[in-house]
Amino acid sequence: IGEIQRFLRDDSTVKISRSLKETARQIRRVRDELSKNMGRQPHINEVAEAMGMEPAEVVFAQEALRQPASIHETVFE
Amino acid sequence: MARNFMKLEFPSLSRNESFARVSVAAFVSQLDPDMEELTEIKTVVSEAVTNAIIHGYEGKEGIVTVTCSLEGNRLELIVEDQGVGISDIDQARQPLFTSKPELERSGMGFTIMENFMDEIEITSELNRGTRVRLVKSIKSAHALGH
Amino acid sequence: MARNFMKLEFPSLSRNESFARVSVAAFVSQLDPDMEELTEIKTVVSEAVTNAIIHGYEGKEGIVTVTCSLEGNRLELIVEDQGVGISDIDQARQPLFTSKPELERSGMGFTIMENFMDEIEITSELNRGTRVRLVKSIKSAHALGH
Ligand SMILES: Nc1ncnc2c1ncn2[C@@H]1O[C@H](COP(=O)(O)OP(=O)(O)O)[C@@H](O)[C@H]1O
Ligand SMILES: Nc1ncnc2c1ncn2[C@@H]1O[C@H](COP(=O)(O)OP(=O)(O)O)[C@@H](O)[C@H]1O
Ligand SMILES: [Mg+2]
Ligand SMILES: [Mg+2]
Repeated sequence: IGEIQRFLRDDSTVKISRSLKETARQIRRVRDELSKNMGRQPHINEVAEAMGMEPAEVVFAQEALRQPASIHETVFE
Repeated sequence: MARNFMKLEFPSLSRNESFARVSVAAFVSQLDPDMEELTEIKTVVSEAVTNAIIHGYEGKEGIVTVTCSLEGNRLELIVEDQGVGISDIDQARQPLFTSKPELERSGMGFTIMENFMDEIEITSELNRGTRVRLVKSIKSAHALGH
Repeated sequence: MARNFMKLEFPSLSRNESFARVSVAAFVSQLDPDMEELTEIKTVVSEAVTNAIIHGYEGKEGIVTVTCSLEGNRLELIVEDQGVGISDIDQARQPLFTSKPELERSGMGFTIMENFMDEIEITSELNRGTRVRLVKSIKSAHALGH
């Protein structure tokens, strides 16, 4: 159902709010994985390297999970 | 790590809080903090900037200034407004104290800042504004070099 | 969307390029651009800030200022330095022209800025500095309000 909602909301252009959210979720997974494997908090550079991104871009993407872009996103996720 | 700094100015609109967090965190990333330290720093920026916007300027328009300096593994963060000021700083710093309970404020902003940072210094003058200076050593920074 | 702006200052260190780029991106995000527009804006910030650092200050220390204004769906971006200035702006704007081939510069910075933005205005004075003003309408922006 989430996929359908996402599809229905999709216009031709990809809104950053949604696209960045995917990246942000991936960052969260990578962070969890790294801290499990290393037994400590990963540094931003370690997460960035694992993501193949610059540290500053990791910070930017992370913010996308903070505020729901719309009520829809909150309701349907 | 050689010295570095940045200065950020923006109007007191609540939608600027998120971009201020990102700016500071992206800047501080060059010290390679761990993810938890980075979250703490973002939280502190949120609290201080939100205070400037809702308490300092009380919804009126004014400029919020955020300055961020790095030296060695030490971060100094200064958040300033030219708003109403704080009449009793000791009272303001008390956990749970808020002058705006109607806005569902928790009264925990300064307590959070104190907890997440190593030093906090609040200076304020009535009708002149408030300056919050916060210092934190990034413990996980690559000790020396680059 | 009501007016909003931000001003960012930092020393001309190449490690500040990524944080400047991300700061502008985070600020512009309030217009909800699409991914392509956002990437274009980030690229433009990167080119203009890198120019200020490597050409304007030629590795010496100076301050780079980035100003970003939003009004409606219109973004105005200004990148300034107080560096060496540009003696021949028309020549500098030519695709592939670079005064620093030894740094493996592509000479495409201004061409990229022109292509990704709707307007570009370059003002410069020798030994006084350079100001690049760029304007772009965010086509996909949430028109007004919220
Ligand atoms: N920048 C500021 N300008 C004026 N008053 C402030 C400022 N920051 C904080 N205060 C005062 O200090 C009190 C406590 O702040 P804080 O601990 O952040 O709690 P809260 O924001 O939830 O009220 C505020 O309620 C307000 O009265
Ligand atoms: N901020 C600046 N200060 C001084 N000169 C500049 C500045 N920006 C650009 N220039 C000049 O314009 C030329 C073309 O810039 P650009 O198109 O970005 O190519 P590149 O940076 O690859 O050389 C540069 O080689 C330099 O001579
Ligand atoms: Mg508060
Ligand atoms: Mg260039």
